[in-house]
Amino acid sequence: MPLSDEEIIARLEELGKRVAEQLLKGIPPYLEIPVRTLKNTIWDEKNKILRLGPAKARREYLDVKSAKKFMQTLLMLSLIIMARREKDYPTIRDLYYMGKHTITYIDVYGRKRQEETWDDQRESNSVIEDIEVATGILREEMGIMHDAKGKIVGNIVVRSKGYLIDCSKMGSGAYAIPPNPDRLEIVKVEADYVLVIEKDAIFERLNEEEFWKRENCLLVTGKGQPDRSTRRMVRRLWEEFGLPVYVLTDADPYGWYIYSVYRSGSISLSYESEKLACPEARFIGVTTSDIKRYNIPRNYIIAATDRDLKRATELMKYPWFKSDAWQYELKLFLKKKEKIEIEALSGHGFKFLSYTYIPEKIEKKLWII
Amino acid sequence: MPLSDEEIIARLEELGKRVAEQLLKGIPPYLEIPVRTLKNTIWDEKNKILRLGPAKARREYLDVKSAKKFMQTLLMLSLIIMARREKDYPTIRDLYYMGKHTITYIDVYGRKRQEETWDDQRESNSVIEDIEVATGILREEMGIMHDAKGKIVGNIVVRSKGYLIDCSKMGSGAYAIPPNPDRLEIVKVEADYVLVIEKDAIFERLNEEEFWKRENCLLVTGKGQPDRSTRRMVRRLWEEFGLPVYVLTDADPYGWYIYSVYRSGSISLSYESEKLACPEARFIGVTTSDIKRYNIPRNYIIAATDRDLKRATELMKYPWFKSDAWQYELKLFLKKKEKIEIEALSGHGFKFLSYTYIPEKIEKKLWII
Amino acid sequence: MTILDEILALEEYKGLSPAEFFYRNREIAGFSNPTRALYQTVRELVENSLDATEMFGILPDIYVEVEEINPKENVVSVRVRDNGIGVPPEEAPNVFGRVFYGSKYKLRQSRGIFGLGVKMAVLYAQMTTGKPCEIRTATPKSDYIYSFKILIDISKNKPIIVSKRKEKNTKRWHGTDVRLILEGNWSGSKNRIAEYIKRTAMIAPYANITFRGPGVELIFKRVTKKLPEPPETGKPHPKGVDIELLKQLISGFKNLKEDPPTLQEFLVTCFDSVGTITARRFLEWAGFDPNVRIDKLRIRDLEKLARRMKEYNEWRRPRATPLSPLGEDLLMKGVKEILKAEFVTAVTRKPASYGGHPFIVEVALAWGGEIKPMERPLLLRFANKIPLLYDEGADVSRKVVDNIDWNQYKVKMPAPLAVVTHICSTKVPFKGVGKEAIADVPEIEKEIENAIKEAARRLRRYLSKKEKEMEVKVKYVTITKYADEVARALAIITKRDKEIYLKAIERLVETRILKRGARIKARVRRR
Amino acid sequence: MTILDEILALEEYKGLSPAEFFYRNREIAGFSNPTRALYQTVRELVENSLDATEMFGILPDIYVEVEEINPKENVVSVRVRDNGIGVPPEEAPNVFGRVFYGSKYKLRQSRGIFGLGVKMAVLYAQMTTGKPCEIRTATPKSDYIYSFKILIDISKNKPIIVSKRKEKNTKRWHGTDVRLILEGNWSGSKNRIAEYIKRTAMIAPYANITFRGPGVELIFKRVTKKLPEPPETGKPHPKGVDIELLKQLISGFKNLKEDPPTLQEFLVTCFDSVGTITARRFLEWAGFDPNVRIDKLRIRDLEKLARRMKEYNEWRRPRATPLSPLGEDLLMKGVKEILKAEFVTAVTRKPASYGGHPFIVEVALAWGGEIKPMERPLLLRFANKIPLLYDEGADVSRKVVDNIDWNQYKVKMPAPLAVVTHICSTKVPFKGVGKEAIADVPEIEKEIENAIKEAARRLRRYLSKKEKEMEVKVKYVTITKYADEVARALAIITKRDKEIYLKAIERLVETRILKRGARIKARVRRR
Repeated sequence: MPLSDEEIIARLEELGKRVAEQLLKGIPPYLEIPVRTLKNTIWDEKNKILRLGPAKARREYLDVKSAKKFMQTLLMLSLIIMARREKDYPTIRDLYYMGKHTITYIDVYGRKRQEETWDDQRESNSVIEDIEVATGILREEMGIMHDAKGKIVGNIVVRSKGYLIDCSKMGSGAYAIPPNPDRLEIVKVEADYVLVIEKDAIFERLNEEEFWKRENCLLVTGKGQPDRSTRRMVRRLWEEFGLPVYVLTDADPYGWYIYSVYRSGSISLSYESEKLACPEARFIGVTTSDIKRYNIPRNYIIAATDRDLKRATELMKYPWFKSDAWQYELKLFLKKKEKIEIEALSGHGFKFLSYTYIPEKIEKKLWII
Repeated sequence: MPLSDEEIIARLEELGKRVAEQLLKGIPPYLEIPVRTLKNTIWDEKNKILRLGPAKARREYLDVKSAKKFMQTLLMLSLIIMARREKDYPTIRDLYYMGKHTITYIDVYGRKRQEETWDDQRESNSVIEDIEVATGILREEMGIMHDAKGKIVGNIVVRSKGYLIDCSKMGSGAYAIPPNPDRLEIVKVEADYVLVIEKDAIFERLNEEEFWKRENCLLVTGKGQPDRSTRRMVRRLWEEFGLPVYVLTDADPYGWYIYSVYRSGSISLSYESEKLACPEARFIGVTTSDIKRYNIPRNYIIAATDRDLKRATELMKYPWFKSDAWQYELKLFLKKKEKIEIEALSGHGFKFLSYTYIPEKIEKKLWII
Repeated sequence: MTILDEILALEEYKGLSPAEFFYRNREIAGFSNPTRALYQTVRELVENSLDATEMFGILPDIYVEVEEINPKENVVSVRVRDNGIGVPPEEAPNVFGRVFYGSKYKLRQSRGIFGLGVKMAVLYAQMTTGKPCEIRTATPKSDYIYSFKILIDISKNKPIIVSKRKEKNTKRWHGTDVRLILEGNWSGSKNRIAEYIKRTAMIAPYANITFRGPGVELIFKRVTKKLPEPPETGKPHPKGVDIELLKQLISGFKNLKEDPPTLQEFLVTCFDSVGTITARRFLEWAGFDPNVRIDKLRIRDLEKLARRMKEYNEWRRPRATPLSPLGEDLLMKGVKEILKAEFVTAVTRKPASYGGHPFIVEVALAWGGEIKPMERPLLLRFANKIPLLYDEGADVSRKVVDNIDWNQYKVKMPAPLAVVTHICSTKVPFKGVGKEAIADVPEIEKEIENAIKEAARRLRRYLSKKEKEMEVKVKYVTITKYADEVARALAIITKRDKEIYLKAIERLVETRILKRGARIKARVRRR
Repeated sequence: MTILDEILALEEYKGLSPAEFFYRNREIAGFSNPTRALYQTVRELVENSLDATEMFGILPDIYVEVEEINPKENVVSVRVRDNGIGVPPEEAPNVFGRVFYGSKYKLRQSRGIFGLGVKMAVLYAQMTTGKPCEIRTATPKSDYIYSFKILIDISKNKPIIVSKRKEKNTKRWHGTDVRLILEGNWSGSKNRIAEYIKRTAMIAPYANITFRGPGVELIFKRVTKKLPEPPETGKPHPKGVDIELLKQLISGFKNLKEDPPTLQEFLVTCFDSVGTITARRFLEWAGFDPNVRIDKLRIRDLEKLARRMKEYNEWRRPRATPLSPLGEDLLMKGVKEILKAEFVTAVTRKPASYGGHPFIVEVALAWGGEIKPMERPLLLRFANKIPLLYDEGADVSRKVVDNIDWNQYKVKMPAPLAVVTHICSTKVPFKGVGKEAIADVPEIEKEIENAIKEAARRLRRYLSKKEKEMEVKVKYVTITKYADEVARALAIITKRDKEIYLKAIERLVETRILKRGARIKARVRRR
């Protein structure tokens, strides 16, 4: 049951009112923000998702190190409250611009200096996340929109602003998943599974040849590292319609990490896993063992970099990669030091991916989890 | 009249066959590629577009400095020819992957070493552009697709793969402009003008409040620096349907450069201006003089960086910025050293942009060119 | 073996006079080329003049003049005139014309020590231009002023008196006026000489010094009439004996056979800072009979005695009376004036000794102001008030300064830091006769290190204080910088007036930052 | 003025013996502390031994031993034995017990020159342990071997013969065997002494050198029986006279009044490389009458003569006969062996002179191999075959090396580059008696610079050749690296077999790269 706008405004105001009271009482004001670091992230073995731990950080106004963050948090809080009061739906970029001011001040050497309230969007995004964890309200509930990278195509009909949108009738194009998929009404789904594709290029090729029609599935892409709306859309399809979710990425630690995000969430955003993660997402490839299984030509193989190896070593330690299958693949990668892209499968012809690889992996249950 | 696939293949093969003949005759082989630098770019005053000059560079196989580029050019040429022969439509990223091999060799110190045919997509894209200018065939004609960032919404109906797509019925979403807009059939256009918006965020807000419906226009965004398909789409709407084109960007040299690209092309891709440029595109803002005209609050003003000032100084030298109006705006910027984002207009309320600023600028002809 | 026989037949052995030795090896004394030789000549004469004045309680008036006699041939004259005690007429020829002759072979601090410098200058002039040294001198109250022209007979190491005159001393002048004509490179040595004069004035603020040369005139008027205490002649300190010194001291007793002193008496009589109690305690510790007659001591006894004396740690420090340091106040004043630093501190250590010679180390640290940041601290070296300009790399001070972990003292390199070291001693252990680099004698090294560290601790306190003040300032600036944004955000959130929050922040800054900062300042000041 | 009077009454003037001077100022000779003193003692004795052998055509057999007599008290003994010409029994006491006495005051190259080193070691031993110097020596064909124990009477600068013995020389041994007992820090000086011995062996590959000390044994067998030509005694070169030298040479004529030579005869007789024609030409140029009798020359004439002789540029270079350089071959061999470099080149310059002393500069450059890349080139300095280990910063070679623009020679810093400099002279202008740094005499500076530049040009040729070869290699590697991709692309485009393109590329590489590369190699080799 979603919170009402009034409830949300009240909870946001509560955070700021505490600071105002401290200040008026002459107490050095501070905010308490749950810590969003790996150390304060807990693996929920039962639900196979990441959760935030109990650690909290005190953000004090009078502490030189945290003063700016303190100011930024209050600034952002005021912006969000204003938008909510006016029933506006700013994007995170809107909020960034709306709060980006130039502060003019005199520095310790008596020189006139200028400073921006924040220098880039990472800073404003970070305080948005802080407000989310501090209030327990997700940004989507606060009416904040963000750039939506995801696309979907297949036998699914949704309703938005009263219009029915049939994603099987987009031609060469696709339907862009809107920033807040919770406000989409999913009218009809007629598909056996969801195929999540790392790369837009592959998505477009499969759409071009109408793979979804042939295999009766939905195609989704988050264009690399997925954003929240793509993940939420996939989660809804799995949760509300019980569709199995298959993920297709390159055979490299970066691709596997993308799978990891669809499945269990990113460490920096672990507090939203409950609404965004897909703990049962199945990885259909590409795996290191595919190199041998599909006889990939040598000159399609790319040498792994030191960074790849380091990342793979990290992945091995993630709780959701502790399965035998994943440990085997990661160890094999570390041993062989070889990676391939999805496109490497085209060594067997352009149609190999869609006519052989994907159907075979699904049919023979060659996916891993 | 577009070239047939056979003609295209023949012209591409011609380029490679010349090299093959040189090689078999024992002549050190080379390719001649028109130079794509600023120096070899010519301003066509009459048509107000950039064209490529006559300078050509000899890319020799036996020259250590150009050997790799020589190899890359031939490699890319073979990939494109293969795709054409098989009637496939790879994206530039597909081509990058398809040609990305690891070469193993023994270096001058006798050590075994590895090298990639190319290390990133900039390299493969660059040889694609070389092949375009060397053969006089655009990549779209070669059937190469690329990532399409553009979105369109409004009273326009297009046909793709037989489906009619009505861009006025996308709800909160929009229709993504496909990679090759020349293959879209524009069935119906009922609009007074095209409004091109630099920023996706603004595009989404105007779409959300159905600005296009109220003003009877088409909304297009290329999400910042526009890609070729967005530019081609805008060009077609201006050329084929005679719609005036208005461009809305931030008031900073980066935004003005984006306008410049829509209007006259980018220097590095000047050879395609004839099909992509919109010489009559009108800039409706945001300008530096808007800061005073619209009384922008001081704390919404961002201090210009050294890079901004440098860029503005460069813009002043562009032939298509030689008009009095543009020179005035650029000089004012260099003097005031202040920039603002489109969102700064929200200082006058969230509806100011769509209900006041844009309609007034168009109605009162406050745009500049 | 016949060829060898022939060669051997030619092998002759012979002795050499000290004058000839230094004539052949003039580089050792710093006379390696016309540039260096001119600089060295000025130095030797100026230092003799300062010794002849301040050591006798006379406020120095020094006049230095360099003239180009024949610029093409690099022939220059150097003239130095002082108002010192002069040289008695019977001693003058030897003082200027005999190597290893002089009045400074005593246990007290003076600039000259080798009895060599002026003679080298005379030798050098003689071998390059053939011209004799011209001297005019009068001792205090002398009725006459004596003038000499002197050359050196190199093979015999004896003065040749070319001419000798005397005139009535009607104005009761006293002092020495020396003129040398030598091959010298003025343009090459000009800056170095000027720098030398400048630094000399810095370490002797009680002197009037006038320097004239082609294109240069420097006049330093004295800024104080206070002279440092003149040094007294002292005795060797027991910590630094060697067998030879013991033998020499014992042989100094005239009636050794008839009236030999006891060992205890010997120690009390011949050594600095040794009283009866100290002597007895030491001899007990060292296992010697205090009543043994010193004429009975064998070489083995002397070896043991010398070793035990060196090992013993209970000696009192040597008396400072033979030394004449500048003192912390004068040193700080000079350094501050010359370097225009933001912060200067000076340390004058208590006397210590090495090899029987007392010494005092003085150090000043200067930080900030007009000092340029450098990777290594700027080093200004002095020894017995002589500025050392060459061979810094070989000097013990450079070694000590480079070995200091400056980070420990809150100095991050590159830093605007200058170190001034001043070694006063009855014998400064120079590495060469050129008197430019001090050898790394462990005792001196330790004292320099301790002095620098003591000064550095003061510098650290200064920098800490600065840092703490800076912390308060930074805090103040940071908090107030964000006050407007914070107040506005809270005003929006709570729908109240921004002003009430601005005022609340102002109160907070007042009570929590400014008052605390004042406390820190006060605490630092009390130290 | 009464206080001043009192002070003045105490002012005494006196002379000092050279022994006393150096006893008081031992740091000047490098005896500043127990570590340095032990190193210096070994050096002085080893260098005397080498001089006593190779200068007389004897292949050196040197045995060096350091023993810790009493490690707690830092008492060590140093023994050095050679197979040299020995010291005649009547000279031995003076040679070891009198400062400024020796056989090396001659115009020829030798390691020792000051007649000071061994005496300083004896003095130092005496003052630290009281022990006399022990000597065993026999000249060639001597029927007896003589043994002495010698101390020095410091105030008189005379030897004290503690004991003297002789024994039958049944085995016809000749040489000198010296043992000193002194305060020395073995652990502190161990590495430095070993390094000294190693470098000495490098510059004297014809010597057997054995070195034993606690925990160290180094044995260097000679690798050649070829000795450098022993030096001959020479005459001064006219380019480097001074007035004093002229006076000394003139006074050397016994019957000056009765049978005075003419100026021309004087020049021909007394100076190196001056014949009748040269003398006449010079005198004409200088404006002197060749027939003037030298006893008629006044000091002004001598001044002019000296200056003109220095200015004259037509003198022949001095004879190299008094010098004994190592030569390019031996130097290269030694450097290559020790540094294990990829490329070594050596330059022995023609003789030159300064201040009347001929000298030869030898330089080796070593590049690559096991040399570590450094910001400044590694510098190994030698003077008269003596390795110089201390005070590099003050040495003229360091200055020259640092002033070279190495970029000009294709050397980019940091580079694996070592510079070896060797100055041979009848008198090396050391900066101190410690013999560690060479003064910046302009003539020597210039020669070192020219030698290094000559060697550096060879290095540049080597590096250029290497670079050119590298260019061909890079081209070959680059083209063949891409052959497969190019051939495959062309095969696809033209629908022909890949192999035909691979073969065409192979032919192209053969004709256009490999053959041309061979031509470049040949061209470089011909240079």
